[in-house]
Amino acid sequence: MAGDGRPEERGTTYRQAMREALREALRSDDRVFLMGEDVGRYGGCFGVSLGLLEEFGPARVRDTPLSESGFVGAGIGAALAGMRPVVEVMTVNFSLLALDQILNNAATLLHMSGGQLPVPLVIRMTTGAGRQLGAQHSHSLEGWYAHIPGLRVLAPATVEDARHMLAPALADPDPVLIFEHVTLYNASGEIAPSTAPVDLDHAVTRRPGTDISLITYGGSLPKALAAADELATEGIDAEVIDLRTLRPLDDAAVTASVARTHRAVVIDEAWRTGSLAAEISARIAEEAFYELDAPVERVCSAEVPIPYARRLEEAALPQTADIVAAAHRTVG
Amino acid sequence: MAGDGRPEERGTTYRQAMREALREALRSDDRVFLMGEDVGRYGGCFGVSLGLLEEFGPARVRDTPLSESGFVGAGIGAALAGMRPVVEVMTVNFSLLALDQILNNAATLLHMSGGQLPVPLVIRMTTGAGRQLGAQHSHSLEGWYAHIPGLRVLAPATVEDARHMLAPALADPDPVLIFEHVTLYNASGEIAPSTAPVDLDHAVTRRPGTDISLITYGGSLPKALAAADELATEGIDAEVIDLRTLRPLDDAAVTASVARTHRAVVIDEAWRTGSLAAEISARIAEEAFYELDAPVERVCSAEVPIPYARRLEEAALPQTADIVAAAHRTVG
Amino acid sequence: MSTARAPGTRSAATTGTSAKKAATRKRGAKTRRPADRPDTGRGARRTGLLTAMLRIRRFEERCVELYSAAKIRGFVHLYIGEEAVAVGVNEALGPEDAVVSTYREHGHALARGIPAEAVMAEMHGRTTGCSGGRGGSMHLFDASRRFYGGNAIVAGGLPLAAGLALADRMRGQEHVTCCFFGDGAFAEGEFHETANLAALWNLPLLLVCENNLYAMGTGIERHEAQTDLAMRAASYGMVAWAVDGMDVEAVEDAARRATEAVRAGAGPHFLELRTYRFRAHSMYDPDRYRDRTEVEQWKGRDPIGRLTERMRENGELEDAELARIERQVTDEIDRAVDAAAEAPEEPVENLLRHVTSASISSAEVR
Amino acid sequence: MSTARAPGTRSAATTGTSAKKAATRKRGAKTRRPADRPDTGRGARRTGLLTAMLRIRRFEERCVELYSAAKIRGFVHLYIGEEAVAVGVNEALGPEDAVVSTYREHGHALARGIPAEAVMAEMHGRTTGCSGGRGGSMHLFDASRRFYGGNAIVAGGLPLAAGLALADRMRGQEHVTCCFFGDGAFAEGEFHETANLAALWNLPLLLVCENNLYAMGTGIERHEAQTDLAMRAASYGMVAWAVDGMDVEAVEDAARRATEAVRAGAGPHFLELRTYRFRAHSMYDPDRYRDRTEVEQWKGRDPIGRLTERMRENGELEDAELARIERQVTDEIDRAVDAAAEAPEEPVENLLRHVTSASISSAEVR
Ligand SMILES: Cc1ncc(C[n+]2csc(CCOP(=O)(O)OP(=O)(O)O)c2C)c(N)n1
Ligand SMILES: Cc1ncc(C[n+]2csc(CCOP(=O)(O)OP(=O)(O)O)c2C)c(N)n1
Ligand SMILES: [Mg+2]
Ligand SMILES: [Mg+2]
Repeated sequence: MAGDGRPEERGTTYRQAMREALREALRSDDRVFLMGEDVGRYGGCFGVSLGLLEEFGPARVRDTPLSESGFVGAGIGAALAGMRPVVEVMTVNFSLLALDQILNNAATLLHMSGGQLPVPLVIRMTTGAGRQLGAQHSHSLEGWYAHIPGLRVLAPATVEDARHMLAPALADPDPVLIFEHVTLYNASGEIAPSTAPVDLDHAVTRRPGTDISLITYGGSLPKALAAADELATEGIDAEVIDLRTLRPLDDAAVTASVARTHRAVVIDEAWRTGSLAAEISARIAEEAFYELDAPVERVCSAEVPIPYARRLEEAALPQTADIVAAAHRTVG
Repeated sequence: MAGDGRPEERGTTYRQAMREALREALRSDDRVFLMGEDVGRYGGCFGVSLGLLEEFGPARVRDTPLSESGFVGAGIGAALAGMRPVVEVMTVNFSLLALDQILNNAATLLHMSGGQLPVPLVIRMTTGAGRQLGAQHSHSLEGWYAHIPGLRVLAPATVEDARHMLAPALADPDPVLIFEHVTLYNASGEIAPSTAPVDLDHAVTRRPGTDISLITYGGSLPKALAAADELATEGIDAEVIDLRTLRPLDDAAVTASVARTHRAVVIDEAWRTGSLAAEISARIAEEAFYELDAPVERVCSAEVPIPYARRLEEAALPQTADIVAAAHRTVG
Repeated sequence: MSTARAPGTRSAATTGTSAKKAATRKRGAKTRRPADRPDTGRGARRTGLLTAMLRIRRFEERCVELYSAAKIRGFVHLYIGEEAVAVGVNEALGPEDAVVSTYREHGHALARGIPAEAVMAEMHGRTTGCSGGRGGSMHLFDASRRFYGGNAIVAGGLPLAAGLALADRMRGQEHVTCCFFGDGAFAEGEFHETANLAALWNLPLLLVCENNLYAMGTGIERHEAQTDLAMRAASYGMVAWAVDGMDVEAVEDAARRATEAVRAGAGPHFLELRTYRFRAHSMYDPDRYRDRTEVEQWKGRDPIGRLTERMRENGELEDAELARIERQVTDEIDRAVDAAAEAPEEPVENLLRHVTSASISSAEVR
Repeated sequence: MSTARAPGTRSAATTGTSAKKAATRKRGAKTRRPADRPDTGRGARRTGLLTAMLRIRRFEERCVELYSAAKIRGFVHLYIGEEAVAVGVNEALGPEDAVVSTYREHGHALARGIPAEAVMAEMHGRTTGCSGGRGGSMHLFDASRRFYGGNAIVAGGLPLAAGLALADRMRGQEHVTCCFFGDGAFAEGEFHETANLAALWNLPLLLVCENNLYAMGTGIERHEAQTDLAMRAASYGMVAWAVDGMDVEAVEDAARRATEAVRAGAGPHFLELRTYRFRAHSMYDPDRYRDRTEVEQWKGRDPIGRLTERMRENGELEDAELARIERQVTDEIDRAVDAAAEAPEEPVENLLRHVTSASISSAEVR
């Protein structure tokens, strides 16, 4: 942990990168404060905010009671009154309790008030499965949030994005949701010395390729990259697109990639039916129909409450092998 | 209102049909009870349950406090203990407050308990826009529920379905959600003397046709039928498919129709991004890719919190003219 | 005014005080009284209260007509009978204070000073409406008056109000956030989450519970296990008073004292205003669940009638003066209706405006 | 045991009674005592309580080892220190009563009589587990014992429990539903919605609040505005007692009295059990937020130690007998671990089983 505030160097973890981003935000703008269950004294349920209470004090690193609707709503109110709250909902699983506030207030007040009431709020939460936490603690519901007009939805998939997405999110005058995949916190990577904020309007190509487009985001990115490596050994050159921003979607990037490769596999850890992958697939069919040489494939979670048992959980989630298999179906 | 219990005759409204279905359920099974805000003394916020309190008493027609999570969860518990509750959540807009209970308990207990705990619960709610109720009272979120494994999701679009979907829903050992579009309550229609329960596993063709498939459900069905009539005057013979059951989806019916017509327009009042229409579109592309002569079109709501002003609301929602225009794009 | 006390609460030792006595010792009132209503003595103040209540009453009576004529649509919830609450509470608030309201908010909006014209135009769905026509009756907003709406989700405004209060406190501003909600909202989890947050963090929040005895068609004894709401709020360790919500001066007095305490840092205060709606829940409600005699009894306590009588008894109101106020209010509303009828509607091309701060007018609506 | 009273509540006039005295006058207790533990006097009863607590303690100590060895995964929340609550409360329940629990539920499950083998197999993710391996530590179920889980959403079990109680009452059955939850859950709206429903409808519900002073790393004084939880529950008009949760006999006594009252139709009762977890919140928790001396002080009140001492003082426990119990419990757990290690895992082909009642094994997992 770069507790001394030195710029971070090689080998930073995703967790540290998030923390550094929070620290920078708290330092540079006194309207920013962090609020949520156990963000302070405990250091954040996944250790993200460790040390921030000591550095910024209990007013700005604010532990809340268990009351998701209450404190998310309070974040909305504080944003209306000129603050720049960063609200942490421990996990997407608990965010359902605050969904009414997010949909009916955060996303809606600006429009409903005829433009009078922007809500400059950032809400962070973890998402995803893969740690044998069982059916109630393994949801991937970011696709639901991506359905809501008025929100911006982000999914940092790399250490660099963990480090540099928060600043532009806080600069956005409207509510921004950040989904951090639970399996990424220990991932480590290098952060380039440049501190350029991430461009929140565009997807990014994580691996260029010519034969097939693997389109994904968040926790599935490492799996897609692994699949691309495996496909490369077979002579299939896969392009990997990281959506980065789930709302608004960067259609142009997806369409351009598919126009080059003529084949697409969308990877999304949500349950297949009604997943964000369905939206991507539908858009590809709408916007690049005549470019497609094969049906778009989706690799999603099985339609089952995620089971605890290890092998069942593995079978339920998208795996690298599933992506490779889908690619084969598309190419074959 | 057929308060005397005579079998209903021609000219029944959707509201009366729902009421008759509830009455029949309450009469024929003493495990059935109705619970929700204002279902009793008030007669239901849309008048559906008028008279039932008088007939069945306050234990079985049970007014609840405003506490959606509390009474929906109580319905789940009562189902676990052997009752057959019908819980009314006034509108889908308020169901967000109960979504945690629906997703994490109702839909999940059976699997999480290894098959020990089925939840034979029916939850009814209104959905949809079109009455100038503004951004917080005009949601179409049934697509979110259709994302959840373990649930069955129904959308009665006709007076007959309003009358005959409840019985099979109550016979289902698992949780069933029924979405009643707010603009349908005053619709009237005839109910055939037969009381055959609706087949909940299959979509139904409301109008056969050969040139294009209009695929829809619930409150958009009348608009799709009107569009089909209009297209007919131009010599375009549209088939109209009513999905009826939004989860599980009847892929075979959709695919078979598209295999005949080679063109499809999906109509869904939800916001376009992440709508159920996206899922249908993705499935058509997956299962009938080589049958398609044109990209699947979606007619959905504009991505905006539904505005109050009449003309803006109309512009935000799918209209018959939009369906006709989409059909033209597909055929043209 | 009765003070509820639960064991261990910090309830202030407030005793019942007659409205008359209280009116003579308002501390710091002047600084928060709107400029157009100078403190020229009790009679003038009462005239102000009466005018404000009459404005709401007549405004809503006109709404009923306009609704029947299909000029106003959607859900419309009338405040008739409850005017003393909005007007009395508003007296205690200054322009820098914040207000969070419900779907039954014409009264709150008008009392707050949003012009009748802007409210009426909103209900007509016109661009000159206080929400640009996008909100309607349930979603009135006015950022310049810190009026944060207009919430159609019961109890949905409460967490928001806590956040406004928190922000004001964090920024060192001595503002009070006033949040209106009904007895029905008390049963929602969000009320309790907010009450706990507010008391725990000692937020400058005035919780104003409009207990009109019904949540739609469900009487309070059928939706609350314990109907003494002030007592229950006090169990959070906040000061809570039950107040006669049909007496505008009693409301004003309680609101002033509570607001001053909140402003001074004494933490959230809870007012239970015992009131009644004379009309149905909404324009759709056939009102079958209430006893007619109950309704009539409460009409006998009409806050406008009571204040009028009190003023007459004290020689503070002549017939001519009342007629003048009525005319003034009617003119105001007439003008508002005329202006609304003539105001433009938002062009359909602008449908997507205000979805995000960046979204501008766009022809692509789908 | 102290009785909280708030104005207007129906709080029963219960006075502090020593556990000893109370144990001699349990009404109707016999009918609800499990057959395998006959009422052969105080010593034997205490031996039963001690055995039950030790079973939980040793079971969880083994869990820690197995977790380190990666035999158990996911989130695991230990009950060590709180055993008196589960064991004491369970004494008051009969087989027809229902139990709703939390993610910290090994103790509740074992006290309820779910075999250690079934619980251990569940944590190993095996088909012989009490949830078929699909649930894990946080989702233990046993329909035959009316044990309804195992809920990982804080406060998520409360509404469910109200529904179970409602159904039992509607069907004319004199069962009690017992719902466990923590102090942290008290802040969630769902607790309040459930408390109101239960009190309003007079449901046969026993609300058992395990107040271990922390919600994860947040001390109760930092998450509750008013920390006297029994008083606050009483504000709903239900009987509420605060009980020493480190004294299994005090818990049993209070639970028996409350359960009898609930069963007799006196409506929901609330027990605040003052207890403490000796270990971290979960296996992930470095436990940085508690004072070591605080932890040590509470360890001095270890419910197992206290009961052991009491029994020794009364000549009810010989060293040999204690050793025998320890051996019995250890053997039981050894067998459970061995059985779990050898039990089969669900074949991946069966992934989709139990998604709906109709879903059978299927090879199509995606
Ligand atoms: C969460 C939620 N549930 C239900 C409704 C429907 N509804 C609108 S107003 C109302 C009654 C509210 O009663 P109360 O809080 O006492 O306010 P009042 O209408 O009496 O002013 C109900 C049930 C809603 N708008 N929001
Ligand atoms: C709704 C919800 N929010 C947050 C969490 C994360 N979480 C799990 S346990 C816990 C603390 C609960 O404390 P308490 O109710 O006192 O029970 P204890 O763990 O002390 O037994 C938290 C915050 C959760 N599981 N559910
Ligand atoms: Mg009310
Ligand atoms: Mg606790």
